[in-house]
Amino acid sequence: MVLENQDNRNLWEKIGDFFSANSIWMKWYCTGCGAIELPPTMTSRFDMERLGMGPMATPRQADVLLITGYLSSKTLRRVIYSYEQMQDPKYIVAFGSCTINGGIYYDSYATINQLDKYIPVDLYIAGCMPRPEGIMNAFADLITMIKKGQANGWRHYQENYEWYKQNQLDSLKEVIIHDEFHE
Amino acid sequence: MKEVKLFLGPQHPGMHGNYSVHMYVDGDIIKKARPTPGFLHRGFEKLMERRLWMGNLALIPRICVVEPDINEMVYAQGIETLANVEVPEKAHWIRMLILEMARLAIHIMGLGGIGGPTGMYTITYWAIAQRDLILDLFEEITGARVYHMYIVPGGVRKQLPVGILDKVSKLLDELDVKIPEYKELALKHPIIHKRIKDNIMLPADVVWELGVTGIGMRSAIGKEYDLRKVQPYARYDQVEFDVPIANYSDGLTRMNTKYKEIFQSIRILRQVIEKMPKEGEVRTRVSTGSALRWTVPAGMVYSAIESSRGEYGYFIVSDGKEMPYRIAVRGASFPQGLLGIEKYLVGHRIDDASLWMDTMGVCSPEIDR
Amino acid sequence: MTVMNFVYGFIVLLAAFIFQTALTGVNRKVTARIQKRYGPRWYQQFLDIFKALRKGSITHGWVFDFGVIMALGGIMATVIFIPVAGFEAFPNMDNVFVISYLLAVGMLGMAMSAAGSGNPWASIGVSRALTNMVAYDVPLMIVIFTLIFAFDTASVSEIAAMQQGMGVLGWNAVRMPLGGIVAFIALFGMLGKKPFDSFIAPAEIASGPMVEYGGKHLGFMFILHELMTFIEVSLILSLFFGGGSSILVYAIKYAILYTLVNIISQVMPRFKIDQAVKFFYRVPLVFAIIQGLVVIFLGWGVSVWF
Amino acid sequence: MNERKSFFAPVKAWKYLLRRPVTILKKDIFENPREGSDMYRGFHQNDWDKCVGCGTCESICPTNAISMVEIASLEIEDGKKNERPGFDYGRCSFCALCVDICVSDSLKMSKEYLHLSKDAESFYFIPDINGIHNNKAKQGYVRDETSELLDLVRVKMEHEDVSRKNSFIEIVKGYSMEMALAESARCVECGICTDTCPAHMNIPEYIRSIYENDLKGAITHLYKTNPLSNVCGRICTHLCEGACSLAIRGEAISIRWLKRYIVDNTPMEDYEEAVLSFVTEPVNGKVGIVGSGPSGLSAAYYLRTLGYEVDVYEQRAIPGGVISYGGPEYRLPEASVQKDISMIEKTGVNFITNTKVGTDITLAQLEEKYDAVFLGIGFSLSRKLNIPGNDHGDVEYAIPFLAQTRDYLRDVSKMPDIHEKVVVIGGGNVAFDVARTLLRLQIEKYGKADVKMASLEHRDILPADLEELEEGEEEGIIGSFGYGPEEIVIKNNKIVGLKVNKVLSIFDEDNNFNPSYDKSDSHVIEATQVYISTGQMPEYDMITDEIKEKMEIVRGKIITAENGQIVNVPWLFAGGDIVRGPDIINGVANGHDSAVGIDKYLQSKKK
Amino acid sequence: MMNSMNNIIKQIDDVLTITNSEIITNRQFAIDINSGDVHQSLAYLKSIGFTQLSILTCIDLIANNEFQLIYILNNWELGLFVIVRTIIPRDNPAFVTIINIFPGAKYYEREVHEFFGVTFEGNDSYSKPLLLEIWDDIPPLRKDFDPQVYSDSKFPKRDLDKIYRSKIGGVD
Repeated sequence: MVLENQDNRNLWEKIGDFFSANSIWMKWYCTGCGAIELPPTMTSRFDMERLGMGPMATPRQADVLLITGYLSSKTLRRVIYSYEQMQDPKYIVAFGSCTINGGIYYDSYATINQLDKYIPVDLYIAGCMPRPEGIMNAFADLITMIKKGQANGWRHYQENYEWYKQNQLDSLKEVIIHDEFHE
Repeated sequence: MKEVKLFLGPQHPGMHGNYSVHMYVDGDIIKKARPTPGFLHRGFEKLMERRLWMGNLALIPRICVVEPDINEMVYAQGIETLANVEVPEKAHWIRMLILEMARLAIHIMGLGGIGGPTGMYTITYWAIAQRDLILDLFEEITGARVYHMYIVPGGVRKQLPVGILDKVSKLLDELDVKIPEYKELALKHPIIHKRIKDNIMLPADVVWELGVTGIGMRSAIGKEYDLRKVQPYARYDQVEFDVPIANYSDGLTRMNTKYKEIFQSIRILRQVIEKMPKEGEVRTRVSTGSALRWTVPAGMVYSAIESSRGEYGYFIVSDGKEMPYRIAVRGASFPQGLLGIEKYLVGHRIDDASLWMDTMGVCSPEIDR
Repeated sequence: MTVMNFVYGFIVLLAAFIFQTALTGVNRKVTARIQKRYGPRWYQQFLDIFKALRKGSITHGWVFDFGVIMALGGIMATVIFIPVAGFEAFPNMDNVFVISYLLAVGMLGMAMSAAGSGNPWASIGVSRALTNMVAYDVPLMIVIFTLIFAFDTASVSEIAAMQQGMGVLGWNAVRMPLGGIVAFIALFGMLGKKPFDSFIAPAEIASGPMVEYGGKHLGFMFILHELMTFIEVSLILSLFFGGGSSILVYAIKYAILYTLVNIISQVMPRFKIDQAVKFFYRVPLVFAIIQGLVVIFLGWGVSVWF
Repeated sequence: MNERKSFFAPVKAWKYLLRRPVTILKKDIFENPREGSDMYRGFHQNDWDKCVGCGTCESICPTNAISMVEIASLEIEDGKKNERPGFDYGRCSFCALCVDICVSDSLKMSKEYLHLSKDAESFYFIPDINGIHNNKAKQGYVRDETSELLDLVRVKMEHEDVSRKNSFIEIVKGYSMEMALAESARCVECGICTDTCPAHMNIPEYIRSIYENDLKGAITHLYKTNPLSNVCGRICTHLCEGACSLAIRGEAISIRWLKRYIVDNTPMEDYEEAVLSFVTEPVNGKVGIVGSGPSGLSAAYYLRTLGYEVDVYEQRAIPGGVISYGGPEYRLPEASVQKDISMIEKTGVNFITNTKVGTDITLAQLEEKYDAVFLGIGFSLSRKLNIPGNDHGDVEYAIPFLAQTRDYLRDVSKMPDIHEKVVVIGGGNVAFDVARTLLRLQIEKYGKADVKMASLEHRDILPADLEELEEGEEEGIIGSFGYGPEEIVIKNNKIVGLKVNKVLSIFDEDNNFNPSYDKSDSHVIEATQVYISTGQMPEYDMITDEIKEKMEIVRGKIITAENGQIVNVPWLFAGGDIVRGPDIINGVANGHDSAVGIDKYLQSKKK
Repeated sequence: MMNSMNNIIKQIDDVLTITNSEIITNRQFAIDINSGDVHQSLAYLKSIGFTQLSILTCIDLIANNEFQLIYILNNWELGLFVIVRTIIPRDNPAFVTIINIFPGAKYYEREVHEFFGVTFEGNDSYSKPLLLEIWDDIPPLRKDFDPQVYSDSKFPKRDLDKIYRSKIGGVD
C-alpha cells in the first residue's frame, strides 16, 4: 500500500489512516530515562490503552517507536536497526529535551544531540522528562496527525534515505551491531 | 545439539531498561552469557567534572532514573563531609522522608515488576498505579515527579509544603491495606512459587565473591548488613526499624525480603512524621558566595548510603575549585549486573534471565552511567 | 453439498469472526477492570486487525508466506465444520476427528511459517508451542475418546444435542466432572492463555512465533487467532458444556465460558514450558485416565445421570 | 522464612471487577490537564520589566540551555542590558537553578508542562511574564530564601573608629585575603558593571582573578583600562556598584574595595611586571600632554605602552593634578597616589613639572615640538558663589584649600589658615572632603572642632555618597542640608555667620537650576570663615584665540570627537574634566580613548 | 568508633608498609601504598574483615603525570570503609589485576581500562570494550580529553543563533 502525495489521499488511504490512527502499537524499547514515565502511562493510572495503544514486543509489530530521551551512539545503532525493521507506516515520537538538542548531555562524548539528523521524528514532547499527561497528549496529537495524513516521517526517510544514512555514518562510523563475545 | 546465539535485549520486553545480555542457548538452557551494558552510557563521570558543584544537582539524579534521590543524598553527604558542614536538624528528617518515600516507590515498583517476567500483568498494573500516588506526593514536596533535585548539599532545597505530612500518613495508611493484596496476588501464588522458589539462587559465597549488597546480600547471609544500621546517616540512628534478613537467597526469599522492607519503610516514615521538628532551618551554606563560585575544600571522600539495591556510593575528589575533580559512581547493581550475569546466569533457562534481573535488582542506568 | 452450504459456511465464518473479535474486545475491558482501569474501546480488536492488514509487510521467503496462507486456509476450513447450536454449514461432517485434523493443519502452517522466518526467538517459540500442544492434547484426547466411547458418536453436534434437555445436569462437565476439569484446563492451553502461554511470553522470548510478523502477516495471524479461539471454545462448549439450544443461548454460554477463562488467566502468572508439561502430565492426565476408566468400567455419566 | 502458598488467594483480585478504576479520566488529561503542584517546575516565565539581562541564569545553567538574546526593541539603561534569556527546551532539564539564582527575581517557573510539536525548532522560547504560550499560566516554582543561590550580603569592610578624626589616617582598612576571596566569590560575572563603568574596566575578570588568587592576573586586567588603579581603588565614584545586579535584591559587590585589595596586596615585582608588560616596541612619534591629572596620566600611560615618546607638562611641583592636590589624605594616602604615578613614570613617561603651559611654554610651541598634543587640564578653578559677602578675605575656596592641605601634609607648605568656627557651603563629595579635612586640621590646631555645612539639597538627595554623610556626622560635622545660602553675614569687617534659607525646590519647571526658598525658615550659621565648595570650572587661558575660534565650548566643556580629537584642530586632543565634567574615572576613560585616538591619528598621518 | 578505627589503622600500619594514612570521617580512612605492595595489602585487608570491594577506580593526576588507583573496601562487621590508594605512572599505565583476591574486580578493571587506558595483567578480558562501542579517541576520562570538542566534531547541534533570530523577528 504505497501512498502518494498526502494531499490527495484516496478513500482507501483515508480509511487506512483511520485504522492506523486508532490502533497504535508502540515498540517496547526504553532508550533513555524518559521510559520511567511510560509504565505509569501504560498502566492503570493513565491507561494508555484507552487510546488504542499498547506495547509490542518486536519492531515488526510496532507502529510507533518512542525515543524516550537521550540516545547514546551505541543505542542509536539499535534504534536505526529497529526503525528499519518496522513496517510502514511507522512513526517516531521523541521524548524530552535530549532528543531535540542533546539535553543535559549536550557535551557528552557518548550521546547524540539532534535526533532528526538520523531518523525522522514525527512529534516531539517537551519536558525532562515529559509527564504522563504530556505523553498522553502527545499520543492524542499523533492520532490526529495520522488521521489527517500529516505524520509522514517514514516517507521522508524513504525519500531521503541517502541523507539519513550519511548522517548516521558520520556520527556513528558504522551502523553494525557487535556482540559481546567478540568472536 | 547446536547452540543458538541470542541477544536478550536491549529491545526485549523482558529486559529491565536498556540493557542486553548476549547468550548462547541449548534448547532453553543458557550455556554462556555476556552482559552488554553501555546503551545508557552518557559519560556522567566526565560531565560532572565539567559542571559546577551546584550545577551537578541537575545531573546526578539522572544517573539512576528509578531511584534518583539516593544520588542527591550521596552527593550532598559527600560534599558536606568534605566541607565539614553540619546539616540542620530538620533537613535530616526531611531527607529521611524523601529517601524512604523513594524506597517505597521503587520497592512497590519492584514488587510489581515480578509481574513482567512471569506474565502476571495485573500486579504490575496495580503496583505502578500505586507508585504514581507516591510520585504525586513527591511532586508536591519537590516540584517534580521523577527528578526531584531536592536534597542539596547543606540540607534540602525548600521547606516542606503545609499539610504534606498528613497526606503522607494518609498514603501510608492506604499502603498498609493495599500492599498485602500484592502478596495475596503474587507472593502467595503457587505458580509464582514454582517460578522463583529454589530458583535463581545467590549463595552466601557468591555474595562475597561478587560483592553483592543490599537485599541480595541480606537474604543470603542472614546478617543485618544495611548501611542505615551499620553506618547510620541522616537520623537513622534515631528511628526504630528492623532489617529483614534470611539465610537462603532464592528469588522468592528476595521478593519476600523486599516485601518486608516496604513495611519497615512505612514504619520509619511514621516515626519521621512524628519526630520531625516542626520548625527550623532546612539548609545551610556549604560555601560562601554565589552558587557560581561555590567551592569544596580539597580532599577525597567515599560517600555511601543504602539504596534499594544495596550500597550506593560516590567517590568524590575535590581540588578546591568550583568543579569536582573526579567523581566515581558505585552503582549498587554493578556486581550482580555484570559479573553475576556472566558467571551465574549460566545454567538457568531463558525464562529465568529476566527474573534474575528483576529479583536481583539490576538497574542498567547506574551500571552504564 | 450445494452452493448454499458454502454460503452458510461463509456466514458461519463471518459471524464467528465478528462475534469472537467483539468478545475479545469486551474481554480486554474486563481484564482492564481487574487491573483497576477502564481499558480500550470494545471494538478495539477490530481496529487492531484492520490496522495490521492495512500496513505494509515484508516477507522472509515463500515458506513464511505460504505458512500463513496454509494456516489461515486450514483454520477457515475448520470453522465451517463447527456446529453452532445445531446449525451446521456442512451437516454430518462435524466429526471431531475432522476438526482436530484440520486444526492441526492450521497449527502446522503457523509453525512452518514462523520457523521460516529464521528468527531464533520464533524457533524457540514454535518448539514451545508444539510442546505445549503435545502437553494438553494427550489428556484432552483421552477425555474426548472417553466421550466418543460414551456417546458412541464422534459428531460434535450430536454430542452437544445429547447433553440438552436436562439443564446443567446434562452437561458432560457435570456428568463427568474430572473430564470437565481436564477439558477446562486444556482450554487454557489451547487458547494460549496464562498460565500456559509460555510460547508467546513477551518477557522471555519476545512473543515467540509472532516475533517476525508485522503488517498484513500479523493481521492474518490475528484473524487466525480469533478464528482458532472460536473453534477451540466452541469445541469445548459443545462437548462439555452442552452446546446451546439456540444461537442466543449458545452465544451467551460461549461468552461466559470465554470470559471465565480470561479472568482466571488474569490472576495467573505463566508456567515455564517444562513446568507446563509436567503439570499436564501430572494432574489433567491422571484425571483424564481416571475419568476414562470410570466411564468405561463403571459407566457412570454415560447416558443418564447415573 | 518463605510464606505459605495459597491457591485461592489470587482470586481475591476479582473484587476489582466491580470497583471503580483508579484511572484518571480522559477529560482530566486532554481537555484540562491536571495542574502541576504549587511548586511544579514547568516552563519559564520571565518578567521583562524586572529582568536586567544579567545572564546569571545562563552561567548557572548546567545544561547550557539558556542563551541571552539581544532584543533590539528594548532600551539599554544603566544597569540593564537589552538582552533577555532565551530557553532551549531541547536542553533544559527543569532544574530551576536559574530561578533560584535570578538576581532580579524576574524568572519564575509556571505550572505549565505541555508543549508538543513536530517542529523541533518550536522548542525555543524567549518567555515573558505570560509564559511561553502567552497564556498566563499559573505560577509554579519560585525562589525563596531557602533555595537562594546568591550571597546578598556584602563582606563587611572594617573602618577606623571615630578617633580617626584626630589624624589623617586612612579610614577604610581594606580587605584581608579571606574577606576578599569571600567577597569576590559573590560575583556573578554579569558584566553590567563593565557597561556602566566609564572606563569599561574588566571588572568581572579581575574579580575572578582575585577569586582564583591570581593577583598578577588581576593587575593585568586593571591596567588594561585603568592605570590609576590605586586611586580608583579608593576614591572612585563606583558607578559600577550602583549598577551591580546583586544590588537589586541585596548589596552590591564592593568592587572598589576589591580593586584596592588587588593593588595593595600584589607583590611589587608582580605588579611592576604586569604593568610594564603592556609597553610595546617604540614607534616613531612624540606626544605632549598638558596637565597630569587623571586623564593626562591615563593618556600618557597608554600612549607610552603604544610606544610613543610622551612628555607631560604640570604646573605644580608634583604630577597628579587632582589626585595629588585634590583628594584628602584620609581617603587617598600619598603613598598610593605616588605608587600610581611612579608606575607610569617607570614605563618611561617624562614629567616636566613646574611648567605652566601658556606662560612657561605656549601651545604653539607644543604644536611644533610634538606630533600631537593632549589637553587634560581639568577643572582647576573653583566656581564663585554669587552671594553678598563672597569677596571677603575669609571666604576660602575648596581647590586651593585642599591643595594646600596636601602640601602641608607633604611638609612643603605651612598649615592653611583655619579658624575655630567654619562653615562649608556645598553638598558634594568635595564639600565633605573640605569639611572633614577642616575638622582634622582644627583638631590638630585647636584640639576641638566646629565644622558646619550648608547645602541646597536635602539629606536624602545629597550628591555626596551616603557614607560621606554618615562618617562626617559621626565625626561631628553638623549639616544644614536643604538650606541655601543667602548671604555671608559680616559685622565689623569680620564674618560672623552664614544666613541660610530653607529650600523649596532646586529646579524650576523647565528643569533649569533656579532654587526657590522659603524665606520664613531661615537661620544664621555661626562661623568666622566660609569655605565654598559648589563646583569647579576650567581655565582656558593657555588656548589662544586663534585655536579657540576653531573649537566649540559649551557650558565650559570642550566638544570633541569620540576619540578626543578636536575636529578642526586635528593635532589637538582633549579629555577629562574639560570634556566630560569632573570625575576621575571619566578622566581615565577619556585619557585612554584619546590615546587610542592619537595613535590612530598618527598612524594614519604616517601613511 | 573512632577508637576502633585507630586500632585498625595501627594494626594495619604494623603489618603493612603504608606510606601515608589519612582519617576522612569517623568511619572511613585512606591509606597510601606503594604499587608493589597493593596485592599483599588487599589480601591482608580482606583477611581482617574488609571482605567487600566496593569500587575500584582511578584518578587522573595529570599535573604529576600520574594515575592514582583507588580501591575502596568495606568492612560490614565494623562499618568501616578503607580507601587504598596507589600511584602508577601515567605513561604506559600498567598494573596487575586483583581478580584472584576480589573476583568482582573483573568488570571494574575493564571499566578503568576503558576510561583511563590502564592495563591489568592477568585479567584476560580487561581490554574488551565495555560501555563504549567503536571508540576512536583517547580514553575519555583522562583529563586531557575534552568531551565538548569530541561531541562537536561528531554530533551536530542546532544553530541557536539562527533559531532565536527568527523568533525575535516573529516577536517584533
